[in-house]
Amino acid sequence: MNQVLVSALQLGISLFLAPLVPGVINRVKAIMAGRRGQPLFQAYFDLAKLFSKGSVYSRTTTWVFRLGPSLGCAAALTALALLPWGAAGGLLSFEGDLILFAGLFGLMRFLTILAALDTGSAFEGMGASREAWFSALAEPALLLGLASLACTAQSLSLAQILSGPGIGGGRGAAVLLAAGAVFIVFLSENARIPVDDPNTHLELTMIHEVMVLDHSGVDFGYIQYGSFLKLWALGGLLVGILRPKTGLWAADLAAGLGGMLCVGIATGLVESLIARLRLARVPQLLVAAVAMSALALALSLVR
Amino acid sequence: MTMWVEGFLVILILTNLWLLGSSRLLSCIAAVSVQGVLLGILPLVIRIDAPLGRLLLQAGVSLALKGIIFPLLMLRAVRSVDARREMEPLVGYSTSLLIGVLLLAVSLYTGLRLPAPAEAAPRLLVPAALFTALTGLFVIVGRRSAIVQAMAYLAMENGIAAFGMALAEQEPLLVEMGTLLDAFVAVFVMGITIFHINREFDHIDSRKLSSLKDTPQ
Amino acid sequence: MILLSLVPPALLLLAGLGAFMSAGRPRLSHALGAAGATGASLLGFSATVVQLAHGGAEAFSVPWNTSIGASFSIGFDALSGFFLLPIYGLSAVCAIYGFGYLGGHNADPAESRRHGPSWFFFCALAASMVLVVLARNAVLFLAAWEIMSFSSWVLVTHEHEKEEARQAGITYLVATQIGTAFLLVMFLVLGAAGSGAAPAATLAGTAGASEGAVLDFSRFASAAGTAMVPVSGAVFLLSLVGFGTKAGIVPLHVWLPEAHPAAPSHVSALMSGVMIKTGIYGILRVLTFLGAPQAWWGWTLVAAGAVSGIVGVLFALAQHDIKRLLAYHSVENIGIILMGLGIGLLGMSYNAPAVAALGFAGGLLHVLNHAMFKGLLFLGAGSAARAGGTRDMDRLGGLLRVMPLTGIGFLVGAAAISGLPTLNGFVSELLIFLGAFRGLSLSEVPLAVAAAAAIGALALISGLAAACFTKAFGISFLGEPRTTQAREAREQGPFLVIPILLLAAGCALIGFLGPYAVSAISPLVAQMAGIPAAADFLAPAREGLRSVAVAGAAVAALTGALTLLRVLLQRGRPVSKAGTWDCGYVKPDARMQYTSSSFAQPLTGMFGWLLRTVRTGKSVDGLFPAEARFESETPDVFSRRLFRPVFRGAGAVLSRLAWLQHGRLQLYVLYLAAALLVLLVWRLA
Amino acid sequence: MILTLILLPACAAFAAWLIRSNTIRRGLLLSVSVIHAALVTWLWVDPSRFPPISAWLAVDALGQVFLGITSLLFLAVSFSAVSFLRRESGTTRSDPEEGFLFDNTPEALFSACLLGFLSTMTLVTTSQHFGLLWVAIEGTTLVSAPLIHYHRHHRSLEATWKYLLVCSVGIAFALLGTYFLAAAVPAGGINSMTLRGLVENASRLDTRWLKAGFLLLLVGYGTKMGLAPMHTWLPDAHSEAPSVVSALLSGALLNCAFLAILRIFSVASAAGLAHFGRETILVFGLVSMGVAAGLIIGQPDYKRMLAYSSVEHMGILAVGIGLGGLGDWAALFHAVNHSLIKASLFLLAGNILSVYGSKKISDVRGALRSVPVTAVLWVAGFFAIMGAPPFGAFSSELSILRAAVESGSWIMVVVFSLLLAAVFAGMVSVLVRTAQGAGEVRKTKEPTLSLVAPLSLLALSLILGIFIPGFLDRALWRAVMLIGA
Repeated sequence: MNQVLVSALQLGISLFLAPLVPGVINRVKAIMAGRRGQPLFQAYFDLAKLFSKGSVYSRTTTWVFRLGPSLGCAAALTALALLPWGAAGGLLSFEGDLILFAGLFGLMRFLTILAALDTGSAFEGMGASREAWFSALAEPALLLGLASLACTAQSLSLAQILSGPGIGGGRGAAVLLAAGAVFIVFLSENARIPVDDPNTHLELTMIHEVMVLDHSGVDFGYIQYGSFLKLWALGGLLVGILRPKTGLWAADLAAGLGGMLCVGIATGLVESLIARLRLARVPQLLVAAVAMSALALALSLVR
Repeated sequence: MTMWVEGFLVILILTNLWLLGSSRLLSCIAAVSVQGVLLGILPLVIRIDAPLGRLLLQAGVSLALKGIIFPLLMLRAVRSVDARREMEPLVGYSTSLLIGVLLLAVSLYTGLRLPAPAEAAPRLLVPAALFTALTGLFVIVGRRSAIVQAMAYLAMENGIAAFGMALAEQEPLLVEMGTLLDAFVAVFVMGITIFHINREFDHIDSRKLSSLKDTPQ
Repeated sequence: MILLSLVPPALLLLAGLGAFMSAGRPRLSHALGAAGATGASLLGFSATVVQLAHGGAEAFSVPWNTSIGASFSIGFDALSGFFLLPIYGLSAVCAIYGFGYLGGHNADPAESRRHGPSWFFFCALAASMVLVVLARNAVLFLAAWEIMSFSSWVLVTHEHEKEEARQAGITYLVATQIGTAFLLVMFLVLGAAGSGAAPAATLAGTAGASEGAVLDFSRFASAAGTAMVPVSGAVFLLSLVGFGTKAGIVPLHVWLPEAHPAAPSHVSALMSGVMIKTGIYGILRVLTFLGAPQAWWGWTLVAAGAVSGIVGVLFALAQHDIKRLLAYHSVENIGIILMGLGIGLLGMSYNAPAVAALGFAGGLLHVLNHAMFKGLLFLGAGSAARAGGTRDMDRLGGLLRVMPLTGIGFLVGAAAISGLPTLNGFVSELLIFLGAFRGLSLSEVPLAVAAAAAIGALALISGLAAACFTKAFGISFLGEPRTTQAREAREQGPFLVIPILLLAAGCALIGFLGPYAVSAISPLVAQMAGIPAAADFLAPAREGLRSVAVAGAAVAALTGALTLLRVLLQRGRPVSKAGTWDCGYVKPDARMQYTSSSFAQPLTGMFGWLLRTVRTGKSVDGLFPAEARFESETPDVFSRRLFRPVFRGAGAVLSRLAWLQHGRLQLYVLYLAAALLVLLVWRLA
Repeated sequence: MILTLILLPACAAFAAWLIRSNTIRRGLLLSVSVIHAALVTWLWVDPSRFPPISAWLAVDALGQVFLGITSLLFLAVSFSAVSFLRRESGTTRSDPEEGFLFDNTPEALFSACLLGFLSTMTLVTTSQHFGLLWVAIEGTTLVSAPLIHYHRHHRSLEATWKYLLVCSVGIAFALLGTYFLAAAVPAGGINSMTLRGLVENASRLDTRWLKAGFLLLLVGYGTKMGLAPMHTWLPDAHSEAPSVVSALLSGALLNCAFLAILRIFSVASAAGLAHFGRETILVFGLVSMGVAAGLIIGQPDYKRMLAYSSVEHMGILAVGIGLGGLGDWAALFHAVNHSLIKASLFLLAGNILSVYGSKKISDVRGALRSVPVTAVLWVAGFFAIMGAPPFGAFSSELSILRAAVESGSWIMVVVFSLLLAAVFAGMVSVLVRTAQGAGEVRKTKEPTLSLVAPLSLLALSLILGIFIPGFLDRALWRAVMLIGA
């Protein structure tokens, strides 16, 4: 019972804090660029503004277009409910929930792509095609990475996997490799540099942004919030892999939140230090991620 | 008596060489008809012990068919079309003769080594028979004229018949049946067909008889 | 009781005959065929359900043509029953669809006069599939098998005025016949091993009528583990090739992408949905004759599955003919099934019961699921092609607005085949994943490697499949219609809609009732994996599927809530309609939309070395470019680079023999002499 | 009774030659075939009513089987023959392929030869004496030559001439072989060449002569049976002869030659040469299958293709005998199936020829549209001959393959299956090209009389495929016992 309460609490905190991470990232980038940058809570203001706006829908679109944002956001929420924070597992965690975790983001992506194609715009089609392309390559990297961790943890539930000794354990190398792969997946899935530039302004170069060109108002708010949740979830996964565990849930939670802060800072640093990759080179990065996680799996297989 | 037999057999062998060497249709026909006559007489001189009536009958029929009727038929065929001689054969005549000698050697070698089919058979009979059969076969392959092929077929039959005589004691009926019926086929069916061939294409060169094939034209 | 299970196929045949006889009166034969097929199949379906619930295996055998080792032996067990369900179910649904589909274009009487034969062979196909899974004697099995192939050939060439259909027919017949040759040899090897190859007994023909005919399955099964051991490896390979040709394992799949598009849609649905599954059934049935599996069998299956899955989905991505695309996805899904079974076999051979149970459960369940969503997708594609007048996705578009129900159905199918939660595809793939993960955490390195390979392949496949079906649905059902015919498309009437909705409901249902599905097939898993307590090993998976269902419900609820919230928020605020954002371009046009080819281009480009897409057309150049055209298509590389050359070569070599028949009599006679001479030398000297 | 079987058609042949009225003659043809078939049926029901005439003439199990096929086939063919004669009895016709004019052989002679053919073939199946057997086979050549030359033009003439010369040379070999066989008989031994005599005293035969004789007879009768490389006459004869005759040649004549080979083989195996014989026959079988496969692939003429398919199936029979054991049974059963199916196919080819006026595969399109019934039977026949269930050939080919598998020689299994597959691939494309597609010839009426025979023959082979009647099965096994181990 207590367990469930804790998980619920954690879920609540995540839902509330998710929009903060982009703020952190932007702030880091601003500092690196020597600017003051936008306020830390900018994302909250944006969401508030979007939710209070009306919307414009394209005449081409059908109900699929309107279903996209809500379903995507809902899927992200549910995925977050699977994510454990230390000792206390996620609300719905079970043997093999990591596959559901991946599957839910797959569902989110599926709907986003369809919504983009629903507008019949060539640009959004282009973005959809690139999204499908990258995610198809990211999927094996994520699952193989998780597989190596599962192999180490002798379990299939995220709760067990992420409550492992982390980097402190005997298999530092494997965990590090897996973490690296997951970090690359994290960057590409969340449309971050070096894969995608969140504040590019040329349709031809966008990937994620171009798919949502036609969404406005509440729907766009859902999309934004969904992407924050996705960022939080994958970041949480990364943190869970790396951070050392104490038995106490409060300490774990604190460590987790600290970890999220670090993830935000790290992302910010990456974005300000690395230039965006040429589109053709992105797959190589992802294939490299697959290779890393495969190697991690190999390392954890050798006993 | 054996002297006679040997003599006849030598003549038989000579007729084969004649058949091989002659380019004129008429002489081919002549050669084979001589063979027919010889084949008719041979039984009489080989086996005195068998009932004379049957011997005479067999001799008569064979002689009549192979020696007379069929050659005449062929003569008519030749006359009906003014093709007196075999136009260029697959194998030249001199070569044919050489091959004939070769065949003779082979048949002598094998024939003399074969276990004697029957005691009474004269030594030269089997080789001569083999040689005749082989010659017939070779001429069928080596010539183009349908008439010559028919004649050669008859020669081949003669050879087999000659071999049969070696067995005539054991299987008289078999031998007679074989030779007669075969001669009959050769005579009638082939003769008739050759007539048709003449009617159809006014020549008897069987090269024209090669339109049915599967090799791409 | 067991004989009663022959009633539905008999009824099917009767209906078919009725339709055939009354071909002169199209309406009558049409109604007769459709109603008969549907009724008989439904009867069979319910009977099978009852039998399965009642459980237990039955067999029945009477002597029949004993001289050729035959006997009329049929049997029912969990395996047969499991395959009977999709056969009957899909036959019924496809018959309903076919009623509408064929009925559509009976404009000219000559056409409609051919419905009689078409229905006859449809019923024959269904009946023969039933007999295939019921047969317990090799000869009976092969007879049913061949009739199945033959009737499906007739159906594939239903529109045989089209060269395309005739060619597809030839490819299909030759492929399936070569496969059958392997099966013949396989069964005969089994028979020889089973009967101890006692020549005397076989000569007498009625070899031991007491313990059944020589080619009875019971004979094979009784020799399993003893007499079969020496031949088991060979038999396994033979069955993999023979049945794999029917199932469409790469590179034996070449006939699928030809035959499925050529056939009428209700037929392609039936063929792709269940007929190719008889290949899987065959492999499973043969495995029961071979005793304990060897590790390399599992390896082979996993490898074959991974290759088929990846190659299949890649070629699917490259297609723009929607039915070709679906055909290639059948190849992919067969690959997934094989991977599941392979994991199961590995689990058995390394005696890891949990792995075995999960692998078999996943593979078997995927058979059922694929039957559902592939049938659904083919029917949907059929309607779309009928309405839009073409199978080329690049000439469709915007169909969802004009055919909403078909669109929803197709969307559900697309999500299901992409393995998205919470639909049936996800359930079976989850099971296979679980099996693979379990395999990882065991200390058997070879097993773990195979499992890792399976995980990687499955992940890649599901990613690519998602890409492929966002393309298939997005390009043909969303956006602006690209042609006027697509714009004027309409729903094709109730008979073409109801089956689609039924199947869609089925997909969602199994997705949410995953746990019950698993417990339903656990007896079969126990039989196949040889572990009585399979249910216990599947328990955690059941728990997991329960939470998956909860999660699915949660997603649905949240979506509803968010939509409601949106409505509330938008109340009183301006909600307007406008054109799609065109980035400032003045005259956007429907033909400027992304096409299926362009959508898939990044991925197909990446794998161009395998796909070898053929591009024709000239590029746009100059300041004032003249009209330019560009076409790309991806024919099957295996048939082009592997089979066609081989067959051409063999044909060329063989037809060299034609010079034998040169027409020159002298040489013919020489042949005789030569033959005689050779014989005399060879035999006497 | 046996004499009746032989003499009835013989006398009828003379009658037919004399009779002037076509209708009466056709009636005679039909009635004789019906009576013959009835007698043979009686023979099958109660063999005791047909006692051996002497050691020379008798009906044993083998003969019974082949006599059954022959008579049944003749019955079926005679119906088609009547319909054929009705169609063809015009005086001067123009050749569809080259356009010249030609006459047909007078109907009287044609019918006479048909009946003579029946009589001689009956003699083949009933003769127990190697001399008589040889005479009978020679007789079949004699009477079938005019049948092949029915259409009197240069192609059929050429075919006839080739048939005559090749077969006669073969027959000559056979005669020599028969003499060798006689030579193998020890002096003062059994003073006869009867089958029984030879089999009973097989151990005393001189092996050398016997071997040589066996080979000669194999080549000789093999020529008549159409085993490669002696098959060369077969495609020409079958393609140029009228289809009814082709049906008889393929369905009955080849079988008779096969029977002759079986006879000599039974003597050889009795003399302990079983392995020697089987090996030789096996080689012939494989060679024939290979040659046939090569010539079927890409064959432009459908009647020639059917002829080569006959060569292939003769090869299959030889392979069956070569394998022995179950193979013997399968070969006999396959002989039955092949006769039924191939005869009906040739008859159907005749129908198609009469509608499309061409033997070229490329000229025949969309038969399913223009001659539906014929085309459906045509398709069914093709699948039957390719060994697809539920037709009889499936069972027999399966059993031959089984014999191969049980013989344990993998090469055999592989080669056999490969050749079958090659032939299948070759024939399927022909089938698809002829039957399917949009018909160019508009739908035409098909005379019922021309459909009766092929339909019933195919139906029979279908029945044999679904259920092998007990009496036939037993008869086949008895025949197998005669062939010898």
